[in-house]
Amino acid sequence: MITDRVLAFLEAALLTSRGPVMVQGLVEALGDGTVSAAEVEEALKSIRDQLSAPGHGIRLEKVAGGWRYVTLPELDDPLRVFHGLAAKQRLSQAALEVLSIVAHRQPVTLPEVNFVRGANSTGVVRTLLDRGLIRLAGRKKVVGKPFLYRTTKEFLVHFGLDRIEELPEPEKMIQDENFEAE
Amino acid sequence: MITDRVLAFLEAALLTSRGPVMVQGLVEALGDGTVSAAEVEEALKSIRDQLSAPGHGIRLEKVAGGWRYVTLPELDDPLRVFHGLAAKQRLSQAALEVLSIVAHRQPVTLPEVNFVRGANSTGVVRTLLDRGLIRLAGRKKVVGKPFLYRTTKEFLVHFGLDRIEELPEPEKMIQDENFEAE
Amino acid sequence: MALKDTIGIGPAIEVPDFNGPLDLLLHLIRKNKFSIHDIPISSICAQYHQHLREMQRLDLELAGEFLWMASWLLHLKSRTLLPKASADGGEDDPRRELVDRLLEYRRVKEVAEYLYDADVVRRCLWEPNIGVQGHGGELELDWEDVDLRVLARTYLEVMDRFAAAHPPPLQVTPLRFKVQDKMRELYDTVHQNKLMPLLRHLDTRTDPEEVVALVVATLELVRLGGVRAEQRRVFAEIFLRPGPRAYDPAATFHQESLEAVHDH
Repeated sequence: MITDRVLAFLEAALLTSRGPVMVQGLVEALGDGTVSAAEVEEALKSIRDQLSAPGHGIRLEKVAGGWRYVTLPELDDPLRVFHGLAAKQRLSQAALEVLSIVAHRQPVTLPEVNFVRGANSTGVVRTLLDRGLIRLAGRKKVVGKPFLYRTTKEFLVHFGLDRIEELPEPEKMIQDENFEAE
Repeated sequence: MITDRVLAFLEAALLTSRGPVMVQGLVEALGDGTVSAAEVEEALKSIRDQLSAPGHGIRLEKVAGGWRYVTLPELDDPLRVFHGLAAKQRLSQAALEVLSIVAHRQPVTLPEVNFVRGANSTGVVRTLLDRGLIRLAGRKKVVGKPFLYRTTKEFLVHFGLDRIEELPEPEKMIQDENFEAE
Repeated sequence: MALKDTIGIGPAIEVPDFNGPLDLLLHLIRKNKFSIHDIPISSICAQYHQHLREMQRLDLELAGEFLWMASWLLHLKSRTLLPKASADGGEDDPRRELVDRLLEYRRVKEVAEYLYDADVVRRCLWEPNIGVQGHGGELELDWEDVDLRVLARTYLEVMDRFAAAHPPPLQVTPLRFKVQDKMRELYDTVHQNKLMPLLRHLDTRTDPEEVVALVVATLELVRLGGVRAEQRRVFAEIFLRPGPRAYDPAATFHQESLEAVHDH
């Protein structure tokens, strides 16, 4: 029987899933044996119908044998803007990697960063420059005279350091015994 | 003005976000200048109220200065079965004590935490750092330059606080000076 | 608060798992319904020590801070037993600091209890995970919460990944001196000069690898009859002279001699 509890669970399961959700998995998770696959399917259809009313930004679609929430295509533009804005308070894994390399090996060139990461970091370096976390610090006297990068004062402020020399050895930060000694 | 399009966008933006969403970002993404922060806030509250009806498995909450969708706590069991995940580990009494101290006295050093608790807290502090509930916040300008600790945004999110000031003052929680019999 | 298993023959008192000496003291004060502002030090001191003995009997791990507190309590007890040093009422109560610390710790426990209740419910909440279509959904960190430790861990992860992608090269150094070349060189020199002092020649060589190649080349040439070696006494100079047979590098070179150098 389709109860409020079943509907609530379906909504929660869809929300917390990446990719299509199989009906069989939902039936098994509900587990009490009182809900059949046909009933779950029926409940999903009723959720789908509800979401088709105006004022909803998502719909429920059946793909590849499963069900999933998708956002409306006409919301793509504002969503892209929104997630772009939100990303400004966040740091991607790539940006964090570049920042950690510049911090611990400065001064360092882009080719060196690329070599250590094994990936092109041009875009990420630009982002970090824009955010004022790294800065240009002259050129390296090697072929091509690549730019050298260092961390900024803003970097120090964020991490609560007075001088870059205060940056602890990475190993010390992770190991138990040294950490305790601090 | 709150239109269906605004409501649809809010729903889509919240569903595709991880962590609390700031009202300001939502207003900017809508971008046409027709919607104010107050209106967005109002719209969010109406979505929250709608979700409080039975048959819904998610709710909208205000936490750490933003809004986010979360599932209902009573759905934890079937969701864990569905996703095949073990229950999240409970925080130990010692961990909760350290969190209380850091939350009220931040920024605070490990020796200070140890003194208030009257017990060594090194291991606990590490665990809390690993769980992202506290973070390093520079070093104290005293002999030995010990690290300072603060609670994180994740701390607010985990404990359902909008701001750190929402954490109850212990003095208000203690009614009488002496202990009641248990 | 979880009670530790009380093993053995029924212990006199229950020994809960305390989070330090202040926790234990608060427990004793609460149990006795004492006022925290007027703690009867003698009684508390006695009970505290009794607990420590019990914990030791049960082989519970007894952290140093418990023993430190025990001695502090004894100290306080002795001070309260002394007659007041001065007559004026402004004399500090020796228990003052203990009371302050207990009050502060009690506040901590109150907040911890609030957090405990929140944790029970809140760790059952799940976040949306549907992500944005056509978006990688890369994990991003809140900049505010990126601290030195996150930075250090990221750096070590990058370096680990780098080390895994760039394993140290095998130490294969090419042979710089070929036995075959040295054989021809020696053969030619010996046949040109009719006599060649081998040890003196080896002394002029600075590279041990070349010395090895020369020695092996000599042995090989002697075996093949290309040169003859003479030594009058042990440790004396070894003279090389032309041998009975001509040396044909293409036909006579043996693979084994090369391998001998390899093994060296």
